[in-house]
Amino acid sequence: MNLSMPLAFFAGSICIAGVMMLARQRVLQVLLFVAYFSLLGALLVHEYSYLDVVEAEYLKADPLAVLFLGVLAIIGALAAYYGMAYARHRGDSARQVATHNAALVLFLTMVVGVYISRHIGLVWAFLEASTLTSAILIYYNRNKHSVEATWKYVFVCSIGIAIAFAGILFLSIASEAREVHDLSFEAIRMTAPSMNVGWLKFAFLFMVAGYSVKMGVAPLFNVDIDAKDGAPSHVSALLSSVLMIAGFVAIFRIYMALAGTSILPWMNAVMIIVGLMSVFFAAIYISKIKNVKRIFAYSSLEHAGIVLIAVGSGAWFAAVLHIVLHAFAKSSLFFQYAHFYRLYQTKSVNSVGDYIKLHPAGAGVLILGLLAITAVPPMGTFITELFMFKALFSGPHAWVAIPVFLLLTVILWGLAKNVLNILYRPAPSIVHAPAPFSTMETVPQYALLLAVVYMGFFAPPAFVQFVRSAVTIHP
Amino acid sequence: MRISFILATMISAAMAALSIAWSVPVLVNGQAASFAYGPLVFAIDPLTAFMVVLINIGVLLGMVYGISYLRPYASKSFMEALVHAVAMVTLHGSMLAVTMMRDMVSLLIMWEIMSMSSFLLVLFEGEKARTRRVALSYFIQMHIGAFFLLLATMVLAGQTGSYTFEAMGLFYAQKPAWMLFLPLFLGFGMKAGFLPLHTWLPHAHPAAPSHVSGVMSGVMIKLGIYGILRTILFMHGDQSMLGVAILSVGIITGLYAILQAIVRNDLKRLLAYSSVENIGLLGISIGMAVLGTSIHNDVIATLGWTAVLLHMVHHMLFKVVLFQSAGNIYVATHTRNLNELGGLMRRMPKTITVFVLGALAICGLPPLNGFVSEFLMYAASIEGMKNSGAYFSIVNFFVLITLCLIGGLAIIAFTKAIGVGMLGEPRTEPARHATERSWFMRLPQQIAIGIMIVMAIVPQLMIASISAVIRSFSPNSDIVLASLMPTMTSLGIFNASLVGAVVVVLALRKIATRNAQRREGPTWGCGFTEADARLQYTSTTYADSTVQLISPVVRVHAHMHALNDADVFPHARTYTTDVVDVIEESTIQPPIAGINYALRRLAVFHTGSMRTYILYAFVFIIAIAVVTIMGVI
Amino acid sequence: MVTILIILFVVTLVYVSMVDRLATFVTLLGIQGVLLFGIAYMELRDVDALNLSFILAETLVFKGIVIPWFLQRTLRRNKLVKEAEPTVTHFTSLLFVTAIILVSFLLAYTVHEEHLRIGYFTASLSALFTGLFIIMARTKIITHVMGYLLLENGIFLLSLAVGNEMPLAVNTAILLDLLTSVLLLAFLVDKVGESFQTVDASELNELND
Amino acid sequence: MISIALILLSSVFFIGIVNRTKSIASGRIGPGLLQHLKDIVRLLKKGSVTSTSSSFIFQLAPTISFVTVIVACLFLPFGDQPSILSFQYDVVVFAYLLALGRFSMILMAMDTASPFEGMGANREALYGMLVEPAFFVLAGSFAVLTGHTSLNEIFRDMHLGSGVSYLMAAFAVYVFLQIAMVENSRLPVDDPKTHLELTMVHEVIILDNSGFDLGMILATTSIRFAMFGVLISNFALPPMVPLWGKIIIAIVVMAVFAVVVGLLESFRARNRMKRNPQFIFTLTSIAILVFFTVLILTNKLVL
Repeated sequence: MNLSMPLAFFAGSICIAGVMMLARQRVLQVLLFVAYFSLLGALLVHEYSYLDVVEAEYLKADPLAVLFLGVLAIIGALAAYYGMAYARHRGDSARQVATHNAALVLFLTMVVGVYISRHIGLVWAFLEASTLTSAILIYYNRNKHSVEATWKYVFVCSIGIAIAFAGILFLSIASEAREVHDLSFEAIRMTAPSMNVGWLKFAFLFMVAGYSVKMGVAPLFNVDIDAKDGAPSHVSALLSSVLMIAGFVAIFRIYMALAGTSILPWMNAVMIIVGLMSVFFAAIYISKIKNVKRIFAYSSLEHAGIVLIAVGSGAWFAAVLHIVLHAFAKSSLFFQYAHFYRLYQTKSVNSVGDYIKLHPAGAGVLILGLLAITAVPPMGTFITELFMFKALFSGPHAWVAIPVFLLLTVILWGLAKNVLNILYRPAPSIVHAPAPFSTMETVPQYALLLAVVYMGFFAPPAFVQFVRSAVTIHP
Repeated sequence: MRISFILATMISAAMAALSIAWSVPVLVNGQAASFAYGPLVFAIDPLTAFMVVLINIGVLLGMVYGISYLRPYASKSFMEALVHAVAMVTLHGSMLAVTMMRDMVSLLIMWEIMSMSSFLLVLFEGEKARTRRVALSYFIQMHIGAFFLLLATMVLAGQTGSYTFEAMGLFYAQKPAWMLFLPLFLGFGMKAGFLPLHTWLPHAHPAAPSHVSGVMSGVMIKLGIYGILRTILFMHGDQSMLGVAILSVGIITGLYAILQAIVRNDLKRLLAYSSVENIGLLGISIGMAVLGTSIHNDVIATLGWTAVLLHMVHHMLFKVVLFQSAGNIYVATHTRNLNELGGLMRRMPKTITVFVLGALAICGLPPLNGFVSEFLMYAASIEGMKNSGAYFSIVNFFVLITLCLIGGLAIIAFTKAIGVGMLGEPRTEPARHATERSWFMRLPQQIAIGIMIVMAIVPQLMIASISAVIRSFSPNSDIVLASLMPTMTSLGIFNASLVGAVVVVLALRKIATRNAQRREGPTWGCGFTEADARLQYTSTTYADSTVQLISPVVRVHAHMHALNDADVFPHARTYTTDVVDVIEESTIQPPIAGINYALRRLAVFHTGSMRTYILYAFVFIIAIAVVTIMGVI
Repeated sequence: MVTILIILFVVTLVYVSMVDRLATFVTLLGIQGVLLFGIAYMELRDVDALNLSFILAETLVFKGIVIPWFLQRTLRRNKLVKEAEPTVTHFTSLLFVTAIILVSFLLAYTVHEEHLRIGYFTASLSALFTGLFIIMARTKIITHVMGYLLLENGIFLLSLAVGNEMPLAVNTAILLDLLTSVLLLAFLVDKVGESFQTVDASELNELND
Repeated sequence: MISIALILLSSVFFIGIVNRTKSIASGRIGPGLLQHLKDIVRLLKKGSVTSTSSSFIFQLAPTISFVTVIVACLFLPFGDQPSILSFQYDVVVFAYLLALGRFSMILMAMDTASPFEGMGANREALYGMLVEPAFFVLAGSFAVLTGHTSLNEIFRDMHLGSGVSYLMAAFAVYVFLQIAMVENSRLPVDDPKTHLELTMVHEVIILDNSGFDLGMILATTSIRFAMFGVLISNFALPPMVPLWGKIIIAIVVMAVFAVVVGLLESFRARNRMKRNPQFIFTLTSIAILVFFTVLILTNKLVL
């Protein structure tokens, strides 16, 4: 058909975003969103049918990219829907909404770029672009918090991404020494085994440190927490799903590219250290803080850490599946948080309660969501964490399982404590009269959580096969 | 509210009917059956079939009771009711599934679902801060228990490359058994409530609504025992040291828990500790059975396994009875504190009679079914003393002493519960105004009592019906059972005739006193004429003499202001006591306090200053570079 | 000639550590942009016109003119004159930057690779770490932006040192990103100034745990 | 069959002999041998007063207690003469019957809402708990010694032969004697003649009982005493002696037992309440000695 489909997608997206800025009527915005997601769907279908075909020289969709594209399409569409609902409830100005919607479209497009790029520099460029577009999303509320969050986020992201670029340059030093000028992942994979190990390690280290800010893991996790706190909840959902996946893709692709070299054990150790640190930071804060959104954000930190531990212990399949499941679960929770805030007008756990009486359907989402992010069966996250532990036990870092487990327990405690308080504690009198929520508004959340169950426990073999092929190295 | 629960009960009943219909043939023929659903394989062997029957009876009794118990909770929201009903069915289903799984991973999944659904059930009265705290700590402890199981799974898979139970046999053949058994025991024992892993139990049971605590205590903790049994099923060779280890844990658990039960004033907590005590008894029996199997003494082994299996059913029945009766008392008086009860026998005689019968049974006294299983335990230990070398003789000697100490202490605990809480005069207004509950709220207990009586009168039939299970543990059990049957028959007849004798003597008494004058009057105050209900022995004082004997194990803190010389005209004073679980205080609380402290102290990373954030990346790179250069990673 | 430019570049780094007035800092950044242009031009003389013009745009136009101008504007709009209360004294900063340069040199010397010139490597690492140091040592958020630009300059130099060319498309994307990010950051500086009535980063810590 | 007859017979005289011994030892004439029986008969005919606080438990408990003792007696053999009821492991049943009786009496006491009776009930429960191990250790020891587990077979096959076995028997008899004292609330644990409710154990439990029930309780006590007498006399029955000889031996042993009890009660002070638990548990320690002796006798433990 047309091998320039991705390019058409990028062009189309930018056009749509542009039109969005100009045509501010609500109906038009909706229509444009429909157009955009149709385009995205078309891209998805296209990439699925042209798996592993290089397009426009630098783009290629492997199963990993297609899988993540699917996740992005689902969560992106829901975020768009909730974004519109959010704006309607707040009565935001048409200009503000239009800017936001355009930024959303651009953001998603940039993340698509991250997924399907096969060149290390292009991944970098798309990631930075996603930072910039997400800044507009985070800035949406235009209040003190969102300004601070946006500023910190953009700045630290820029620094991080600069550090990662240094890593890319180290890699190119190493490849230059082997007279290789191509920095596509395939080329790196082919030549990396003969490269200087020291440079490779440096490159990987810098890239992990730099991209950590995008994936939201240690060491640069802090600003992600702030961003998820300052942003509207549907944006937070995007940040802890598609953007986290984007960061993961950036790290994972380079990891896979270097997996054939002798530094694999070292990389695994680094991954596990990063993961462990992330889980550790999440653990110490989750039990302490009272801000619901930040609690969810720290839980994202934890799961990102788990994903990296899974990568480091060799459970790549589990890592990929886990990040997808987490994306669904966490976006569901963040979407639900919008209701929470509408009901209580506060983020703090301390001044809320009785959620199960005030908003029963939402309470169900909260309960199931809690199960999902604490990896309790029947949630699929249980399976992926099980795989992680299994890989960890059979690997050289078996002892890590103990601290990881202890920290997960602390996190479980912190999360469950807060969620239980929200659900059951008698509501203080300041709580506003229960806002009318239609059950329909919680259906997407339930659907996402059902997906977590389904993909973990009842996934059809074809799907499993597809995900598995996403983490096998193609020659 | 109740509609969803009634619906849940119907679903559970259907589930029960299906699973029992499937299990009974297995129990009769001893032939295993199985079917696969996707990656899950549901299989029923005699042990599973036995558990299926036990679970179904316990859960259904609990749910029927729940229908009427939930009546006062009409104000609960739809979602709460739904969560409760769904959790109940899920608990039922997952418990059934746990017994049907044939590999560790599936078991672990079902196990977690079971923990999760019971957690939601405990949360029923989540508007109480205490309930939330307790439910949470329960959930956490179950999580830790699951980790041990996970550890065991990994150990198993690491050695044999397979997750199936059959691989356990392989493992035991290759490696020392404890390497696999220890994590398994810790995991399953956490659910069962072996010391020192019991700490969730005395909190979770009182916090849960009574129909749930009956199911949790009567049925769910048996799943822990089931896990241990399932593990042992694949053991072979000389595991006598393991047997002694289990037995010792059982002894410590039983003694400690019953001592704790004695000092508790909360009725349901007392019952919870008594559950732990019974788990201890089961542990002792398992230990003896393993010991018997190891030294190829079929008599001890058979007696031990029979005792384990029967006692599991027995304890399920009387614990359901006791918890539900306690629930009735709670509904009638809104308190579980024994010191606030009293005089209930005259006010709600049917409920309390049932409670007394349950207490008789749980103390292992004739003529009820508890006696049958305790009888078998004694028999096993006497056989153990009789038929083996000095070492095992002495071990079994300890068992014997423990059994009768536990028996005696249980009598203290339950006479306290009944005597203080239900007999005598009411101590508070709510107790004074307590009224009998409806027949529907008493029905499940009465059914259970009925089953208990049958089990007490025809124990030989009960043993015959589980002979397939016993055989799977001890292949030569048939011969032993054949010689045991006459004894059990006699025991049943004895039980029946004991009741008969009491009836006869009562009749004689009636005839003899038909002409005698009978009057009613106040209790004799020994010359003191102002006696009132507050002068009665309280729960605290009743336990005091025992506490004084064993003070280091059971610690009671008293809070009072002593009189001093300046108090010429002393004003009103209070004296309160509270009891601490020494093990909980010394093993669970310090680490938690430590973790909390550490978490508070460590929470210094999110400073709000962006500069430090960037520093982290810098430090990270340097640190990794340093450890790389040093060759650490 | 290149060596001279590089040494000059390092000198600007040292000078940066001592400056008080923000305007001077911005000027220094502009000078660095020009120096980088010089270095790049010397280095890549033989590449094609397209690439050359690209480099020209990136260094001379972008780093040398647009950004300094934009920053100056931000300074004016927020009435920023000097770093009022540096958390680290200028003397210490100087010490640090000197140390950074020395360490970078040592590092470059140790990891010596035949096609990687020590001078480039030293200068780029120095700029990189100086940028990081400035960010960590100074409190004004506008200074942070400048530190970031220093860091970017270092990385640009590093990419020159490597000599490995990114494809043009990628390069363009990178350039666009950088430009937008600086614009965005400057825009945010304005917004922070509006919201917080200060552009002192130490005030910007409401989001903490 | 013979044992139950003996028990019933001796229970008539037992308390009488004890009381007579005590009165002689203290230089009094004392009541007649059958005074106790007369008391019981008179009580059985009398009317009763029940507490308004009490429930049917109060009415039921004396009967249960009585029945348990009677049924327990049915398990006792007489030398090689089998008992009426017997099956394997019936030693357990024997002990648990007594426990059931105790259980019902404790509940009865608690049912009256009297502060004193609660105290007595508590002591009864505690002492019962402490004395049980001693009994079980002895029973277990004999099971090991004879290889049998029913009382019938144990006493049929228990043959004393060597010096060690006599020592063991002596210990056992001593322990049984003391168990009997505890179970029947005699000195030094309890003093049936005390007049202060605060120091009573058994007597305080039955404070509120009257009429038929009280008579039945007294009868129960006597029968239980006699039952222990038969149990102890079983140790002294050589297998080769003919049945009538055995009966005579048993009667003599029981008479001696009663006299010993009387003498003990006359010349012994009652324990302080706090010492009682310690005292009772000493019995278990002695019983453990018996157990070890048995291990040596059966060559399980070679010294």
